[in-house]
Formats: sequence, C-alpha cells, structure tokens
Amino acid sequence: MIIGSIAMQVAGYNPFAAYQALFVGSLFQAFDLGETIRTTTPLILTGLAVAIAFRTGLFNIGVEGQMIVAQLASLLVGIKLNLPPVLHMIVAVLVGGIAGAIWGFIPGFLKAVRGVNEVIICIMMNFIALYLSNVLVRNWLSEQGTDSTPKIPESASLRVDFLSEMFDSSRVHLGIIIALIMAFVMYILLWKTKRGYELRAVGYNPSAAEYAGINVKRNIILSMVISGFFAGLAGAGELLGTQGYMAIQSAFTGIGFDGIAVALLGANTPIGVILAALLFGVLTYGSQNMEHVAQVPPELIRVVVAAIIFFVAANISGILLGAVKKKRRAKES
Amino acid sequence: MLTNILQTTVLYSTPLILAAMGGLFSERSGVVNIGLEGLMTMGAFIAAITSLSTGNPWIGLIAAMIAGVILALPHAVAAITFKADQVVIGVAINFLALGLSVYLVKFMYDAGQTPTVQKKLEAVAIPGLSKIPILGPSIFQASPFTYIAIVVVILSYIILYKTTFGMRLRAVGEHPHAAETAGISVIAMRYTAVLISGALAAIGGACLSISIGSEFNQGTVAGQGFIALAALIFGKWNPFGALGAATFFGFAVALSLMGQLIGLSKYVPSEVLSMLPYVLTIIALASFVGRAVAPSALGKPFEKGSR
Amino acid sequence: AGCSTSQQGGGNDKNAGFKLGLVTDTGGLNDQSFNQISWEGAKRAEKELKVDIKALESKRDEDYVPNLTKFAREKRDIIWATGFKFEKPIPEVADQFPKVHFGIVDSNLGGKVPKNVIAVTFKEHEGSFLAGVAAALTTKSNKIGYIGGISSPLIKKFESGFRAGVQAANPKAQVQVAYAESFTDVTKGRSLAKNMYNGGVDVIFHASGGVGKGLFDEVKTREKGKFWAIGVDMDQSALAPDHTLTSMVKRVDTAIFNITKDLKDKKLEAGKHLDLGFKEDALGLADSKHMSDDVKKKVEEFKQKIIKGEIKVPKDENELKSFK
Amino acid sequence: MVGITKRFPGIVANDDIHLTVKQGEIHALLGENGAGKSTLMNVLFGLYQPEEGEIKIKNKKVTITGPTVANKLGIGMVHQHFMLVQPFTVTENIILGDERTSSGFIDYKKAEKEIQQLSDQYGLKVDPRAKASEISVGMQQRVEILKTLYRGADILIFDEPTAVLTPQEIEELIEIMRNLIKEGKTIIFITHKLKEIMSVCDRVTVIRRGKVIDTVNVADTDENELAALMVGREVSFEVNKEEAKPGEKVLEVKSLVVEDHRGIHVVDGLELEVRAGEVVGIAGVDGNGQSELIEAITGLMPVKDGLIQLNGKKINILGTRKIIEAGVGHIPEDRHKRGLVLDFSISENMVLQTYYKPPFSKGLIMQYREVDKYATRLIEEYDVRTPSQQTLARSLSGGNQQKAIIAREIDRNPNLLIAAQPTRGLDVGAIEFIHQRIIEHRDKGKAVLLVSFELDEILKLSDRIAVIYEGKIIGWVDPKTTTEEELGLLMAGRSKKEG
Ligand SMILES: Nc1ncnc2c1ncn2[C@@H]1O[C@H](COP(=O)(O)OP(=O)(O)OP(=O)(O)O)[C@@H](O)[C@H]1O
Ligand SMILES: Nc1ncnc2c1ncn2[C@@H]1O[C@H](COP(=O)(O)OP(=O)(O)OP(=O)(O)O)[C@@H](O)[C@H]1O
Ligand SMILES: [Mg+2]
Ligand SMILES: [Mg+2]
Repeated sequence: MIIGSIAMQVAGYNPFAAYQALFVGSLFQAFDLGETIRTTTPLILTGLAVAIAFRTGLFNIGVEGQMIVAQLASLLVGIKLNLPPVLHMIVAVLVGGIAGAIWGFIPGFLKAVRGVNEVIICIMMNFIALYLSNVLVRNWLSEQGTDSTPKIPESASLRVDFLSEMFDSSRVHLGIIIALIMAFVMYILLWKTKRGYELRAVGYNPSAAEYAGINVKRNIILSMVISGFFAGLAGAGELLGTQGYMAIQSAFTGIGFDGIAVALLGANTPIGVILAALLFGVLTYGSQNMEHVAQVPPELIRVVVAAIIFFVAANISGILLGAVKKKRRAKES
Repeated sequence: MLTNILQTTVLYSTPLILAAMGGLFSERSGVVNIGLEGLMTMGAFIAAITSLSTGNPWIGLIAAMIAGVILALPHAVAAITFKADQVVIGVAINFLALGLSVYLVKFMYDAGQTPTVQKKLEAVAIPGLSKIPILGPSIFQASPFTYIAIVVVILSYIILYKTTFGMRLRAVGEHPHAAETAGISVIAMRYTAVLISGALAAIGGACLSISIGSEFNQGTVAGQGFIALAALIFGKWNPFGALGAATFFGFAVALSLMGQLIGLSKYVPSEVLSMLPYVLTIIALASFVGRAVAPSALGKPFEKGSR
Repeated sequence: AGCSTSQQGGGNDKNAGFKLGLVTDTGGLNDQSFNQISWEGAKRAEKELKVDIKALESKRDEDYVPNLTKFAREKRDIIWATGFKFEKPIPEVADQFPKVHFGIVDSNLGGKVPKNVIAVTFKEHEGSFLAGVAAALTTKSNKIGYIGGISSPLIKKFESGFRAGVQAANPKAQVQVAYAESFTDVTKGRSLAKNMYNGGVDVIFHASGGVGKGLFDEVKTREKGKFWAIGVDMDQSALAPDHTLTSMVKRVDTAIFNITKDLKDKKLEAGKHLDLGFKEDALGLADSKHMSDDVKKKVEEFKQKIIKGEIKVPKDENELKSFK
Repeated sequence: MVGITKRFPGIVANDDIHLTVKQGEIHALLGENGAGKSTLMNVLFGLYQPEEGEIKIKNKKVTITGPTVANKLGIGMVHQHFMLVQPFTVTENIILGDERTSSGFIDYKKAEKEIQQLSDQYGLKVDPRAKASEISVGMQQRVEILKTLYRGADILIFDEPTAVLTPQEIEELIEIMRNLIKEGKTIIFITHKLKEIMSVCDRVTVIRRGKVIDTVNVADTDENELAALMVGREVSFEVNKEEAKPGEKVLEVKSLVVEDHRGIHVVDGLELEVRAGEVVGIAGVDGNGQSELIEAITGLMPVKDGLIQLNGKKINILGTRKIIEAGVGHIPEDRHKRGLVLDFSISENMVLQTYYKPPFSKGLIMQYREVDKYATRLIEEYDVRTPSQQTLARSLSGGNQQKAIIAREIDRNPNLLIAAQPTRGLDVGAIEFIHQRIIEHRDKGKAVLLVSFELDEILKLSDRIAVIYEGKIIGWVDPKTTTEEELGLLMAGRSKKEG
C-alpha cells in the first residue's frame, strides 16, 4: 500500500483518494459489492485448486488451461443439451469440472508414470487449451459471422434473480456458493478423509507413503485430477455465471495465475484461500474504480498487489517460524 | 526452406535461451525462479526506453541488465533473507514488473507502448561464416543477441563446471549445509546467482524490444518467460540442455509457421498448427526425455544450522 | 491514458451538457488500433462539440459489463464500446438501462439491435480489396503475403477482401496467407514476414495488431523500393517510412464523432445498424508517396466500381470462392 | 573450551561446559541422545555462536565465527550427518570451499593427485573420481576425513562416525584414527559405543542434559561405569532371553533374484526361512543385498525371479499394502526416508499403515480422535518422549523417532517383523529398551528377521544367523557357538571350512 502511495505521489496522483476509490468502489455499493464477489468467486476456486496440488507436492501451473477447457465443456452442455432448468445447470457445472479434471489428469499421469515434471506439461497444456478453444469456437460453435458463441440458455445459467437483485443487478452468481462449498470440501477432503491423509502423506514424503503401502502414483494422478476439477469449476462458474458465452481469446485471463498467488498467500489452507481471494477480488475490481474516480491507472494496482504479496509472503514465514519456536518451547518445558 | 526454418528457429529461441540461462543460475543455486517472465518484461521495457533516450541500443542492453539486477534484488531479499516461499515471490515479481512497466509507459508516453526504437541491434553477418550454405544465413547472420546467447551458454557451462564459483554454486543448490561447513557463504552465493539471473533474463527481454521488435508494450513478453522456464526444466538444468530445449521449441514453432506457408492451413486449422510446438514438447518429454532431477535444495530456504 | 482523461475529461458532473463514455476492450486505450482511434473521435467531440468525455479500460473480458454499467449509472448520454467483444455485453446492459444510448463498433449484434443501441460496422473487406489492388499492381515477383492475427471472422474478412482485390487487379499474382494466432507475438510476425520475403514475396499486408509490428521490423532491414508492407487500421507508415506502401485506414474516429454529433443534435434515432463504407468515407487507403500514380488511379477506379455496386467484394472464404 | 553455554529456544543445550583436550590424544565425548554433544562440537567448529564462554587453542583465546575460521585454526569436523554433495565426485567434495585454481579454472588433475597422496599417507582408500552418490558409506566417511585433512586440520572432530559403519569399516576407521594420532593430530570422538571408547580413546568426557558429569581416563574405568555415568542408572548389556521355541515356517524365500536400477542382480538366488518364535539375524557387509532383500519382501522393489512365501502364501506378486495386511511389520533402515512422514504429527505417523481401517476411519472419514487415543497409548507404552501426540515427528530426537516407529510396527502384532538397523545411532539406554521389545515379540510366537551391521546386536538377539554375501546366504551359524572373528571371516565371503 505504502509503496503504491509513494508511486502515486511521485506520479502526481492523490493516493488517499485512490485508496478511497479502491475500497469504496469495490465494497460500499450493492452493485460493486456484487461485482467484487463475482471477481472473487473464480479466484477462490483457482486458489483452492493450486493449494490442493501443493499439498500433494505438485505445482499446478496449468489452472489457466483447465479453466478454458472447462468453459468449453460447460458451454457445450449449455448450448447443445436440452435439459430441465436446475438439472441443466448442475450437469453443466459438473461437466465443466470433469473437463478440468481431464486436463489435469494428463500432467498428473505423465508425472506419475513417466516422471515428467508437471510444471512444463502444465505450461504446454495451457497453450493447447487456448488454441483448442479458439479452433472450436471459430469453426464449430460461433454464430455465423461473429467471434463468439451463442449465449447459454437460462436453464443452464448460474445466475439467479434473487442474488442479482440483492446486489443491484450485478452479475454475482451461484458460483460463490459453489466456491465456498468447495473450500469446505477441500478442508474435509484433506483433513478428515482417508484419501486426504494419503494425499498429504504423499506430498510430504512419497518414500514413506510407499513404505506404508500407499499407492503413490495413483495419489499423484488423483491430486492433479482433483486440482483440475476445482479449476474446472472455476471455469464453469465463469462461463455459466459471469459470461454466458465464449469468445475467441487472444490471451489468458490470468485468473489461473492469480490462483497461484492466492493459494500461497492463503498458506494453502481453505480459509486462507478465501481471504486471499477476497483481497485479490477487492484489489482487482476496485482498481477499475480507482481509474474511474481518481484517474489512477489500474496497472498501478498490480504494483500494490506485488508489494502486498512480498510482505505477506515474507511475514507468513515469520509467523510460521514463531509457531514452530513456540511448539518447541512447549515441548521442552 | 531449410534456411527459413533455421532462421525462425534462431529468432524464436534466442530470447528463450537467454532467459533460460538466467533461470539456470538461480535454480542451480537452489532458488526457484518463476519470475523470469517479469524479469524479461522489465528488461524489454528498460532496453526500449534507454535505447530511445540515448539513441544507442548497446546502452539500452546494459541498462536492461542493470534493471534486471535491480528487480532481482527484492526477489533475493524476500526469498533468501526472509525465507519467503520462492514461488510466491516469483509470482509477485511478475505482477510487479508488468504493472510497473506498463504504468510507466503510460506515464511517460501517454500511450500503450513506447515509441518505435529506430537504432536497433539488427542482424550482423559474420564475414566468411555467413556464406556457408543453410547454416550461414541462419546462424552466422543473426542478431547480436544470438551471438550473446551462444556465448552465454558456453560461458555458463564453463563457469558452472570448471570454475570455483560454479562448483560452489552447484554445491549450494544441492546441499547448502555441506557448502556451509566447507566455509562457503550460502547466502552470498544465492544472492549472486539470483542477481545474475536477473541480468540474463533481462537481456532475453531486451532482445524482444530492441532487436526482434522495436518497442515495448504489455504484450511484448506474453508468456515467453514461462516457456523459458519450461526449457530450463526440459533441459535438465544444464546449459546445453536448456539451449537444446529452447532450440527444439523454436524449431517446432518454425515448423508450425512453415506448415501455414506451404498451405497446410487449407487442410488443418491454423490454430491446430499453432498448437504444434506445445504438443511436440509434451510428446518429446513423455517419450524420450523423461525424468529430470532438479537440484536437491531447489525451493528450500536455507536456515543456518538446521538440517 | 488515465492521466489524459483527468486533464481533458474534467468529469464535471454538474455540467448538464452532453456526456460520452467510452469503454475499451482488453487492448486498452493506446492500442494503436480501434480503441485509440475511437478515443480520438471522442476527443474531437470534446473539442468541437463541448461534450464531456470519459473512458474506462477493460483488463479482462469480465470487466465489460461492470464498466458499461458504471457509465450507464452516471447517465451518460452515449456509451461507446469498441470492438466485437462487446456483442454480448452490450445487449445485456442496454436491456437494463433503456434510457441510455449505447454504441458498439465492429459488430452488427447479429442483426438484432436493441432500441437504444447503434451498431456500427465497417466494410473492411472493401478497404482490404483496395489494399489488394495496390499490392497486386506493385509486386514485381507476383508473390504477395497476408498476415492475419487470430483467425476470427473479422480478420478473415480482411483476408477475403484483400485476396479478391489481388485477384481482380492481377490474376497472375499469388497470395500466401498465414495466421499468427496471436495479436501480440512480434517474433511470430517477424518470422512470418521473414519467411515470406525470403520466399520471394515482395508485398505483405497485415491485419494482426501487435504481430504486424514484426512485419515492419523485418521489412525495414530489406532493400528499399523492393520490399513493401501495407499497414492496417491507421496510417502505419511511421513504423517503416521507406517501406510502407500504404495503409488500409478505418476511420472509426470520424464515425464516432459523426454519430455522437447526430445524436446530440437529435438527428439520429438509435436501434440501427450502420454499415459504413467508402460512401461515408469511413474507409480508404492512406495517401502515400510510394504508390505510383498509375496505381493510385487504378485503386480509385476500383473504389468507384465498388461504390456503384459493380463489384461485390467477398466477406468470407465462401464468397471468395465464387468471386468472379 | 571454557564455560560454554549454548541455548536454543526453550532449552539449554550446553550448560557451562568445560572441556580440555590435550594435544595428541583421542578424547571421547559420551552422552545420551540429545545430551548436547553435537551442539558443543558445532560451537567449536563455528557453526553456532555460544551465548557464554570462550574457546582457547594452545592457550590463546580465539573467536570462531564460522567454519572458515575453524579451518584456519586447524579444526576439522566430520559431521554426524554426512555433508557430501551427492552428484559431485569425491575430488569435488573434498576441494569444495578450498579450491586451488590455475588461471581461474579448477585444477582437477592436481587436486586428484594431492588427494591420492593424502589418502595413501593415512591409509584411507578412496577413489577420487567416483561420484559421492555411488560410493559406500564407509568410503563417504573416509571422504569426510580427507576433507578435513586436505584443509590441514590438526584437531579433528568425529561426530558419531561409527554409527553407520560395518564392523570391518569400524576396524578400519579405528586404524585410521591411530595413524592420525601418529602423525601428530588430535581427535575428539563422539560415539555411543562404549567398546570403541575402551579400545582407542585416552580420556572420555561424559555429558548429561547439557552438563559435564565427569572426565575420566579410559584406563581407570570400564563400560558399566561409563554407561551408568551417562544415563544416571545401571544399564544392563545382556539381553535376557529364553531359549527359542521355533514353530511353523513363517517366511520362506526361494531362489530370489532382485535387480537394481542398473540391472545388476543384487540379490542372486537367495534362500532363507524364518520360523515362528525365532529371531533370524542376517549378518553381512553393507551392500551385499540386505536392503534389496527387505525391499523385495515388503513389495517395495520388484522381484525378478524366485518365490517369497508368508505362512505358505505366495506374496511376491502382491503390492506393499497387501503384504502388510498379510502380517508383515517393517522397521526400515532409514527412519527419515521411509519410516516417518516428518511433517505429520506423531499421531498421524502412528497409523501410517492402518489409517484406513476401523477404528481409525469409518467409511471415507478418518476418526482422528481414535487415532490420538491410540497414539497416546503407544507413546506411553513405548516411552516415546514427546510433549504431545500432536508434536511433529520432525522435532523428535532420533532415538524417540525410532521408538515411535518400533511402537507402531510391534503394536500391529505382525507375524513377521523385519527389523533393519533398529538401533542405529541410539544411546545405550534406548538400545536396551528396543532389544527387549524385539525379544518380547519373538516370545509371543512371532517371527523376527533382523538385519544389522552391529555384530554385537546380531549375536545377542538372534537364535540363528544367516550370513549374506553377494546376494546369497552363504552359511548359517549358531550364535551360541560362534565368535565375532568367525562371523567376520564368513562375512568377507569365505566359507566356514576354508576359514
Ligand atoms: N538447531 C537447534 N535448534 C533448537 N534446538 C536444538 C538445535 N540443535 C540441538 N538442539 C537441542 O539441543 C539439545 C542437544 O542436541 P545435540 O544435537 O547436541 O545432542 P547430541 O548429544 O549430539 O545427541 P545425539 O547423541 O543424538 O547425537 C537437544 O535436546 C535439542 O533439543
Ligand atoms: N533444526 C532443528 N530443529 C529442531 N530440533 C532439532 C534441530 N536440530 C536438532 N534438533 C534436535 O536435536 C536433538 C538431537 O539432535 P541429533 O541430530 O543429535 O539427534 P539424533 O538422535 O542423533 O538423530 P539422528 O538419528 O538423526 O542422528 C533432537 O531432539 C532434535 O529434535
Ligand atoms: Mg549428535
Ligand atoms: Mg545421533
């Protein structure tokens, strides 16, 4: 924040007005609050996706691609299937998640079976997803003469009237409920289930897990599949809730990459991820308002975000160190 | 046609090689560097604006290196001194570089990109060698950055495997406590490595703005830092390996472009051709390259006296 | 960007005058393309018509709706959205704010234009046709290149028109076509240009945003008077003054200005699709000293034929196949 | 060292320690796990700075701020945990930090020659070109020693060098130490093995809970007294056990062949059987296929050929999970790599193999309350010293980590318990405890397969001893009638008759 203020001061903007704009513009009006929540929703899910993989010792940098294929899949269900309202939505969400899971399966499988570093495969899969979606949208899904697909029908949409009305017809949608539920699911999965026990064991020490009869390869693949599923839900939410259609894309949205920062800022815990995603959501959406009201270019917010990450990341390790020390003291006394 | 393919390969892989070499130093010392993208961005930006203001691209190149070092400094401080998670810090560096450079461009020029750099580091033919058929026009008639890249790879190899500094660097990345007991300052080695990393990756970025292209905008780097990171891992953290991987990638891009130029896009959508480099990389990794062993201490903050 | 708004926009809400808002697509205000040109039009409106103007840049596709909504809530009289990417958001927001006027550039909204929206498109294929004519008459090798950005219907429209123009003016000339599948990758643009020129191509037209910068970077390193590039959207000759044959200019600024003016003067009813072409002087080739008088004359001839409807320029691959 | 005090958060690791080492002597440091020996030596080597106290060398006060300073003062240290960079060659490891260059480049040839000379001089056999990851533990140890000699050290600190060595290697090391003394060096020697102290040391300082208890001349004391000094009570070295009552065949291994990653047959036609109610010890020099035999039995390594049967059922095609369920318990040789998930709590570690079974889980859900209850019981029964069952395994001392593993493995009551190096690096008190538990398990009528490099341990615990050599069992001996010498010869590959 302070760094951001200095930068603004130097550039001749009013930092106070800018931050005021940032927070007022993201939180204080029902519409803006709704849009902030809408911005936060996919960040929670991508953050959780990255966090789950991290817990199993894997770095899923392929969330971006998993989201794209999920959008495609949800879109297909949305526009090609004819189902009754609620069911249509549920099927579309699930199919999106599954598509993400499949996209996550590939790096997981190659890692487990061939020992190929998942980071490279994920990076490559991102680009493949981008081109794949473009080729399908252009040749198969787009409306005649346009660059985008038709909108999904009401029956598949995650938007519900009462939510939109509550937030002054902003585009907040059921995705936020899904995201919160999934945070809880992640908590239960990792810390309450047998599978979670295995995943964490494999993440911390694959040799010991193997020794204990845990199938390490299967858990590596599974971790990427679950992670991909979460990423897929993020994509499904964006498509079925926020956008409603797909267009030919020239670049990544960056929500997947933001997920990495969200996960790590949130210390890879569900609650942490929710809070970090909210922070990102406020900053991202609020920065638009900062430009609108205080004329501060939104790029500057990136700088502020970077500074926040720096401090939080360095601090988190400080907090952890403190905790370890306390434990040891407790042990000795 | 072969010449064309090779020229594209060289053009495409040069910035990747430079950035991958940057990553090499940092990661060999045990510090993960996913901030390559940001370092390249900063390099591209500074190179463009200094070349513009001084009219001398060589000064631009040097300024980019310095900027890379300066940007790598917070990375080093956070990751080494404060033992912050190295991946997060890399992400932060990417945010910082892209945000700051685009912001500054707007601030300085009131535009989304810098003006066009007129005096650039364009291709230089090496007398004699450039006359060799096929190889000549592609390798010996290339941008100064290509020669720099080749020299950097060879130097990196020599430094890493033949000099004291390199041996210590590798030791720090593999077993920092062993290095410490041998009287080596792990912290100093890692700082040096991360700063070198910044300089080299920034040259890679500069290549994009003052040699291949002639301006800086927010799309100048567009993911190439991540490809460079992939090349580094693909090349098993070895200078020649990374060179090979980056070249392989450039070659695959060249093939996909060539595919379009010979009219393949009549049968195959051009998006599918564009996918080719990524698909080929996966196939190559899955079928014959296989397991790469990272430096053992990669990503682990060093704490004195712990084990 | 933002700073310019602050000085020029004023943002004085008490001013009861006519207010204009402009929302860019993810390219941003200074994309040296239609966002920037649109903004020029707005600035002209500010200067000449004393219109209050303000802009919002979108960072992601998800930002379109909130940005449009913001302006709509401020009750701006006309809200411009630049780019085909708004074809879904505009109807959505327009529906919520029936009292506010919206304008969209580069999309006809599939023919279903809401009552409070003006959809503006350009006959890029016709402009590109003229670029094709210029290229076809300038080439010595009878090999011509076209570099597209991402293969989308809009960019394909440029290709079809261009190829038709080449075919019409010089049937012997061949057009080599390539898509970078990117709007930013300069290296790809440069590689494609290099490969094309190496293969004997001597004139290349591009419709590829930032990728096209690579074309100019490449052509500059080549012999003057022999290798040419043709720019797009605005006069790009500054990028390679000695090598730019001409540029296919799309006058989005004029369109924005004129429509805003007509709206302000209540001379125009919304709910329309305007497809602008030569007649409205919305398209054309940039003047250039590198085009010979002969070429210029031929270009003018073709232009007249198109205006008169003697030539129907193809908009896509299928129409191109049946062209002539 | 005068009045050294070193505190760690919550503990005084060294409490006003006075230690005087005379030139030319071998001075032993003795103490329980966690007594503060390593800490004291790390202070001397400059890795830690003491809060109080000073260090004098040849009556001159010195401040040792880091290993470089220590090296300059002629102090070298062989660490408890090897400090070798695995992918480096022996030469690179030795010269690291003290490289001599010619025109900027490392002169490997010269370095190799020097190292060869040094190693000849002190009788340390090393291959300067071998990779650290590919040499035996004994050679790694010698490389560590060479590292100090290469830097011209006069005072050598050996922190538990023998914990990981085979008897032959220990013999060699002791010989090396004697050579070093002859060359005028001084040695500080940390070990838990009283016999070694008795055989080479001149004086011994006993430390308990960070304090010096006493310094005595080795000539004036015996093992029992030392043990008592160190633990603070009498320790029995004998294992009280009844005659074995062997029953059914539990484990049967027939012509087993196991290949390592290079395709070499490390286990090569091995035959073995273990009956219920007996302890079978496997004696052998490191690297003769012991580890691979165990990994094959437990399903961690594929079996190339042959048969492994448990209670008459073929198990060599089963996965590790099934083998465990068939009744195999395994105390692994490397507790950090295999035995524990160091970042799990003790609780979570206690159910590493059983977490998926009731009562620890119901359906898909873990019952952590049950897990904690179970862990609390084991911690108590097996005397694992930890503040709570929620403590991370990482923060336990090695001895307590080992006790936790033993608790887990024995409490599952396996038909076959495989114990690999169960007491490596532990103090005599802990060893006594573990030995008792193993015998108790046997007496419950279970089979035990013991693999150890400690001939002592093998002779004490086993009812029958199989000698392994180059992947085969080359002979069986009766522990009651054999001697260490005889066993040593067999282990070197000579058959009984030739011997
Ligand atoms: N880095 C550290 N941080 C905190 N406490 C430590 C650290 N190192 C050692 N200790 C504490 O200091 C005490 C002494 O440890 P030290 O390693 O010196 O024992 P030791 O006598 O060498 O034991 P062993 O026989 O197991 O090698 C231990 O109880 C431990 O809790
Ligand atoms: N960095 C550290 N953090 C926490 N505790 C430590 C650390 N280093 C040492 N200790 C503690 O020091 C004590 C003894 O350490 P030491 O390494 O001597 O153990 P050990 O019993 O010899 O283990 P090992 O079997 O690994 O040799 C243990 O209680 C251990 O927890
Ligand atoms: Mg110790
Ligand atoms: Mg120990």
